[in-house]
Amino acid sequence: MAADTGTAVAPILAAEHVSLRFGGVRALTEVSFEVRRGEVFSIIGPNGAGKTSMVNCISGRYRPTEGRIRFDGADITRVPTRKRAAVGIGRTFQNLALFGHMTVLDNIMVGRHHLLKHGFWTGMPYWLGGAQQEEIRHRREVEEIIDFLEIQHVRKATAGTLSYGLRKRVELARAVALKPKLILLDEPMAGMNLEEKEDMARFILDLNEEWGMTVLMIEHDMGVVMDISHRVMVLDFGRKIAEGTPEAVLADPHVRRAYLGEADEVVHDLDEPVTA
Amino acid sequence: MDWSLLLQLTLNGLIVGALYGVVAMSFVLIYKASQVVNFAQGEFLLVGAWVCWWMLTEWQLPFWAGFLFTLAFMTLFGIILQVVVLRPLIGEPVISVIMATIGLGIFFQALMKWIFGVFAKPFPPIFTTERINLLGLEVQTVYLLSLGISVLIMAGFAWFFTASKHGLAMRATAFDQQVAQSLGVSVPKVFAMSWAISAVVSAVAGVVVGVVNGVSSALSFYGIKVFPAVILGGLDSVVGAVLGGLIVGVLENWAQYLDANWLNWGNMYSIAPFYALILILLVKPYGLFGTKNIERV
Amino acid sequence: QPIPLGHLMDLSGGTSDVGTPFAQGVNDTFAWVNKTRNGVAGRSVNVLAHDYGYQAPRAVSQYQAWSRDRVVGIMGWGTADTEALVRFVTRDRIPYVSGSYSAALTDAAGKSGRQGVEATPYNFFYGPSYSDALRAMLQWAADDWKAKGKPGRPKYVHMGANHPYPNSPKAAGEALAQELGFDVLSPVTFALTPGDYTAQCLTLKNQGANYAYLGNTAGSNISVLRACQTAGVDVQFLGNVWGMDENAMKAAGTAADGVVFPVRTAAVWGAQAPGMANVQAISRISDAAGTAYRPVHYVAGICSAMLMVEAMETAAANGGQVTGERIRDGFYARKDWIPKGFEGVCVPSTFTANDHRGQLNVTLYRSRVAGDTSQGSVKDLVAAGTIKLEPVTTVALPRKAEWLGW
Amino acid sequence: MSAALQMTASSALLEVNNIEVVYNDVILVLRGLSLSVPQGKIVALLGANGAGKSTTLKAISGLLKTEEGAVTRGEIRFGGDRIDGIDPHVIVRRGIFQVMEGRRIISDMTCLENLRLGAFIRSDKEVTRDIEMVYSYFPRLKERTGLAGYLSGGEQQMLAIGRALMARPKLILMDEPSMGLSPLLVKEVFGIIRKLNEDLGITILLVEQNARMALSVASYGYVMEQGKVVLDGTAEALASNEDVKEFYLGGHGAERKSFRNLKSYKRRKRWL
Amino acid sequence: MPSLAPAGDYRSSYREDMTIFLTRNSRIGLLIGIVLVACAPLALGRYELGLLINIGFLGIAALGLNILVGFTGQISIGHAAFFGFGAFMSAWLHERWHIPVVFCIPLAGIATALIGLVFGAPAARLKGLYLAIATLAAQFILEDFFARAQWFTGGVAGRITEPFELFGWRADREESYLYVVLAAVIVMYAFAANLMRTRDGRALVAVRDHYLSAEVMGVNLAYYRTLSFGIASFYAGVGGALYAHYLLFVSVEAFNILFSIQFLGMVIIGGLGSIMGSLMGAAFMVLLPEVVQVGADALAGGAIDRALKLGSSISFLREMAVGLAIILFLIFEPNGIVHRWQLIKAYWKLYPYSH
Ligand SMILES: Nc1ncnc2c1ncn2[C@@H]1O[C@H](COP(=O)(O)OP(=O)(O)OP(=O)(O)O)[C@@H](O)[C@H]1O
Ligand SMILES: Nc1ncnc2c1ncn2[C@@H]1O[C@H](COP(=O)(O)OP(=O)(O)OP(=O)(O)O)[C@@H](O)[C@H]1O
Ligand SMILES: CC(C)C[C@H](N)C(=O)O
Ligand SMILES: [Mg+2]
Ligand SMILES: [Mg+2]
Repeated sequence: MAADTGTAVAPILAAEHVSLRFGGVRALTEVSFEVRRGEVFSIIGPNGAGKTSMVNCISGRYRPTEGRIRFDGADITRVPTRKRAAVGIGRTFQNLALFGHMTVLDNIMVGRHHLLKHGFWTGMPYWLGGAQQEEIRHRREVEEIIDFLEIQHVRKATAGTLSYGLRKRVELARAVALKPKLILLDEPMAGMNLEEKEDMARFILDLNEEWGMTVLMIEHDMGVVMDISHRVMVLDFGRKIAEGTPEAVLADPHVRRAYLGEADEVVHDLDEPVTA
Repeated sequence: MDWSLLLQLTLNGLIVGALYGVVAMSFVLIYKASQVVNFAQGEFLLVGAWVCWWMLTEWQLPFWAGFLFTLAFMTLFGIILQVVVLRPLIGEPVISVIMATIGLGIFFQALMKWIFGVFAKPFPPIFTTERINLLGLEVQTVYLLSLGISVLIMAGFAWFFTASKHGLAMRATAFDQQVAQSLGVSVPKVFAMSWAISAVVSAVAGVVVGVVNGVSSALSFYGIKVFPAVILGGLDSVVGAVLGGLIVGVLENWAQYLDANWLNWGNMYSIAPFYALILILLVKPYGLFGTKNIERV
Repeated sequence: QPIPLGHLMDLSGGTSDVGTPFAQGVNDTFAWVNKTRNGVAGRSVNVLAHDYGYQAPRAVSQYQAWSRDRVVGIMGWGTADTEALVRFVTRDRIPYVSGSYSAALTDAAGKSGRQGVEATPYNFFYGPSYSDALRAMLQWAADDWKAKGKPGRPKYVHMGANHPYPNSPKAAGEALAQELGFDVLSPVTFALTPGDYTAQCLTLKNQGANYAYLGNTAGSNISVLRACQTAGVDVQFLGNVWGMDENAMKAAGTAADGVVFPVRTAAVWGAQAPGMANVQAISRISDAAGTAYRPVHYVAGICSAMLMVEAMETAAANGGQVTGERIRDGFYARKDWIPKGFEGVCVPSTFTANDHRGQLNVTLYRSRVAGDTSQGSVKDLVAAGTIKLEPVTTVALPRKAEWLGW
Repeated sequence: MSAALQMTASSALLEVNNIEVVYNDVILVLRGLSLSVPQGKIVALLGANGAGKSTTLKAISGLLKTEEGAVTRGEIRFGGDRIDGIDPHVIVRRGIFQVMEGRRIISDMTCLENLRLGAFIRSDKEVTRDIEMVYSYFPRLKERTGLAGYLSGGEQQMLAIGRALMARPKLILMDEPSMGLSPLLVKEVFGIIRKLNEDLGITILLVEQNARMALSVASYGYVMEQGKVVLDGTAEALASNEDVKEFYLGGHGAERKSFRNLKSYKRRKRWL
Repeated sequence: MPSLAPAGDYRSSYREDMTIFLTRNSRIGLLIGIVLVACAPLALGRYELGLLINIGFLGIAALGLNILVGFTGQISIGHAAFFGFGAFMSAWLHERWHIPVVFCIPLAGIATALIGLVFGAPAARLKGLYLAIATLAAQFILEDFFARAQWFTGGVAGRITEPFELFGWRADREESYLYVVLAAVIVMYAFAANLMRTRDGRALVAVRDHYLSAEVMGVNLAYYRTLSFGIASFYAGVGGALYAHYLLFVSVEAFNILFSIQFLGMVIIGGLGSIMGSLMGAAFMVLLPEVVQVGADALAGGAIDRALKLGSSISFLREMAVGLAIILFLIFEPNGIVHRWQLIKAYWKLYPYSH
């Protein structure tokens, strides 16, 4: 399963000794890792380990207290959040963060924000000045994303009334609309049943393999993590305790203790033979 | 520099400011329970003052009886308002509720003028010694009394919100009504309680101001004065409200001093608190004591 | 076919405390004229009354509605709105009797050459102008100072809101005060609404003012009076003509004791005068029982309205049309004009095409309040003598050309 | 029809009979749903996203009212009394407590205050003791003294469950308690759920996506689709049902399909 | 997933799918509306035309406020002050610089937008009600400025303004000025509708709904929060300028807090976040006092009149009616007139299958 991504390729993302403190709480301590171009990279770890905090540092919500984050070779530690979309980072949120009163379509169109050029000066006289053309052009691309994620039937629905699973999908669509090089997914499968997880897994794989996006994912479902990630990092109490291929990481006794608990029925799922 | 005048002005500011503080507290109470900014706060003062005045002059009740009646009336008033107007709005966006309080304000302002006329009416004399000399400043006895009341009310509020379970329930309701309900909190009851308390406390202030200046619809201006006070303190802080009130009171008086001696613009007394408000917000977006929103994704 | 006449009232705004009795006087008068005199020249007067809440823009918008309805004249109210409407009424030739006695409205031909003062050929009012009334009070004050034999120069201060009405006599008063040997202090501002004005009073006390002009209406003036009483300010207040009346004396209690202010009728309610019977008849229009006490502004409202009535009658005389122009000329038709049947109540006025200063004799009264006023009606309090209007003096001002329009 | 109705009414603590739920007067979400929860048991409610599971729970707890939803047909009985249409805060006092989807802790209060609020309906003296009990279930909550809003997702979930315990309810409605929890904690939480049921005798209606876990603790289960129950039976029976295995448990027997090899085809069985 | 898209919806290109009006009927309805208003001088008296004009310029300003409150979620309690600024600015531009009124009106809008940006600057940092109260301060500070800036506003006495003029065509009567306002309404409403379906409009709403995730999408929060103030003020300024050249007199007294509150009322009664709702809300607020007046006139002279002193209390009754109307509206139709309207339409569309 291991990725064909050799180390020769420069990593798309590199965290260097990132630490993050909130008052007395040490959310992250000296975390370093690299995400290679084109891979699916997962972060796992117990609740409160600092996974979301790490993603927040990458997407700019939080600024690391110490350390640096490089993206595509450039240091983005101090780049403001709003500029990271243009840099090429998109994300979804652990607790849904859609624009509840907008339609699904508009939600996704907001994802195009940094790609659109026409502001209010030219937007107000819509028919003159090309705003209309631009809208149509992007609408076409957005429809492709909608098709891909199979949410055609709700494109005009108000996002706030959708069921949980659909909202998650819309959120993914919105992140994809950004045309990111790296997409950060914070527990994309939480709250989904098996079937939906399967769908979501398929979307993620497609994004990765066909749309060419690098994926950084936080997920608690070990089945998913095992199956679709190339490499896994484990955080515990804000520190990196392991990194490597899924198999290697899950075999690590430290990880088993901290994250999965002693080998018993929870883990036996993962130990089952996988029909390939 | 005229130190004795400045001292007197400061003292005067503190005394009036304490009253602002009382009104600000009752304002904060509603905010804490429902995130609603009550634009009818001034009208609560007004209604309370008129009712008390009515009891004292038309029914010739002794002050204490009229005052107690007023408090009872205002309790009822707050509850009825809540039941009739605000309960149907539970679950609606906060701005709708705010707008409803604006509607209430407009309504009661006009209603009071309609019933009681537009002329300021004096209270009968209540205290045998009408004023007391405090560090060279002649102060009305009621004002001093109100100072005592403010301290009491403030202590009561502080206890209520941190130690009592109803205080907690109120905060929970403000945060998320659905969650509060799921915990067994009756949102309507919480609101009724907060409106009743708020109405009563404002009425106390209304009566005090009425005794000092006479009752007129201008009393409702306290409802506006309270904004700089609560913002300075932070919308959801009881202690902040009182401090904010005191600051605004002193500020007005100092502004008057500045104006009379140097600027001669003639408007600083009334406008200075608003400049202060803007300045404070630029430095501290949540006022001096307000709690910051939690921004976590 | 009735004659349309506009009537702008303030029953709900910043000056409604005095606006209400005044408007009542005006309305009752026209109703009385319609009832007992069969209107003007056989046509009833259709008074279109509008409460504009003392907001000039609303007055202007109402005026525009009326100008479409072709009113022949307007009974107006405030300074801000009257001054804003000057151009309009001049253009539309609509005589306008205001409750504003701003001196700027008296320069009928615009000959004063003062900056910002326009010709006001259609504006009239009943009473001495604010400036002239203040001049009279200042002269009295100068005499008073001398009579009391106090040392040094007296200090004078102008108090009032930043609003055209209190501002109107400010410059004129300060100039004359200077001339009369007062030290003029920087003015004190307080809003047109009641409130706590302790800070202002403390300043006043600190500055050591001896004479203070109260430019606002009763409602806010009493707040100042009470606050200054509490603060122990020792100052002689000079009230504006709208600044003091029986209601205010009741509301302010002993704080109002001693305020000197102009009264622009020859008699107050309850006094003996030949014209009083008619005044009482008018009062009964809105008070059938005849028990109400009418404050000075009510009576002034009657006199103002009667000027309009008689000017309209003059216009209609000899089969004439009741047009704006002819009504205006009606104001010029008499000298020392007292509306018929109101002798001893209304004070004589004289208007000329160049000079709309109708009155230059200013009668000053002093308010006397002895004891608690919170219980009992104004009527009772006056009857019991707790509230008294005490005549002080009448000052005859010269008709100085340089005071025209100022 | 289903086994739900065969279960005798006498032993059922909660009974939902043929209810219909409409949002905003127009959107029909539940279409004649029935289920029953026997006293002292754990019952699982499974179903796809949007099937109406949360709506069912909200209908029971009365919280539907706060979302412009209404039960337009059918009845809900708790301990024999009808509770549909009753205000949510009254229902809590009767002994039904809902742990809502998405945790919903009060983020500008501390953990302790959240827990104390859980006990809002109680006025006995044992609140402090129960707080200690909650801390013994979730020790890490004791260490977090700051505002609850800064807790991690999992910590918030613990707090939400702890808060429910504070009310000492007869019936807890749990909406996806394992969402966002690490495997270790999922195990813990289910352990706790089982313990609550066994030690304290609390009846639980459990909505879960983690069907495997849910069926392992539940004694009976329902499967919902499009607002109706399409399948029900004992936990064992469901666990061995082929369709349930295929769509909810994800394995035929001991095998598990890899998420990687599902690509391009779409299997989707619908009962309706 | 039940969809509320109208039946008979056969759009096949994205361009068609992105029109402002989803059905042909609504487009035709709008056209008819415009034509009706344009023909109004044939049928209505000057008084009624005056009401229409009022609805027009207030509707423009209300739309601005709706963009701020309804779309961006920032409450402003100082809208009247900006409206006033536009009025004074237009009057001043004309008088001081002799700029033709046609140009003064948009220029006043732009100048007001700049002032709005200044006062909106705190918006970048302030949240929710703190911001609302900052705008309250702006209201008082601006009022104070108007009262004192003699050179600009004419001070407390106010300032006379000149009527609208274009190539010698003077619109100084209701019959003619109606067209000026109508044109302005059409342009301003079209602008707003366009704005909301392009990048910046969506960004504004995104900031309201979830500013944290909006930021991740590349939306500059500070910029848009401030911008929405600018846009709202622009609309207020244009509305105010139209007002100034209609009334021909501007004075600080008009632009008080009560007026600001009435703007809020229009927006909420019309429907938060609804473009056409703003106009409906304005119409409601303009017509309501008239209805009360008519009611009082009908009762005039009767027993009720005497008992309640209707004649002399009419101002209070009007105010009470306004207050009451706001409250009743919120209770019975919290989503505004527009929502009621949509429900009626939806009902007929789905009839007889309402579920
Ligand atoms: N803004 C903040 N202020 C204070 N503490 C914070 C803040 N954000 C996170 N923390 C703390 O940092 C720690 C790590 O939180 P984080 O959300 O990153 O965990 P996580 O690994 O994503 O957990 P989960 O799997 O439960 O989502 C937690 O203890 C949390 O309380
Ligand atoms: N407040 C609401 N207004 C309108 N429709 C709603 C509302 N809440 C839920 N719905 C709709 O009701 C249906 C059922 O939603 P519900 O939340 O009950 O599903 P669920 O089974 O809990 O799904 P999930 O597993 O995603 O949580 C969905 O189609 C949803 O769109
Ligand atoms: C005080 C009121 C009588 C109004 C006054 N006439 C004025 O000049 O504005
Ligand atoms: Mg997390
Ligand atoms: Mg759910």
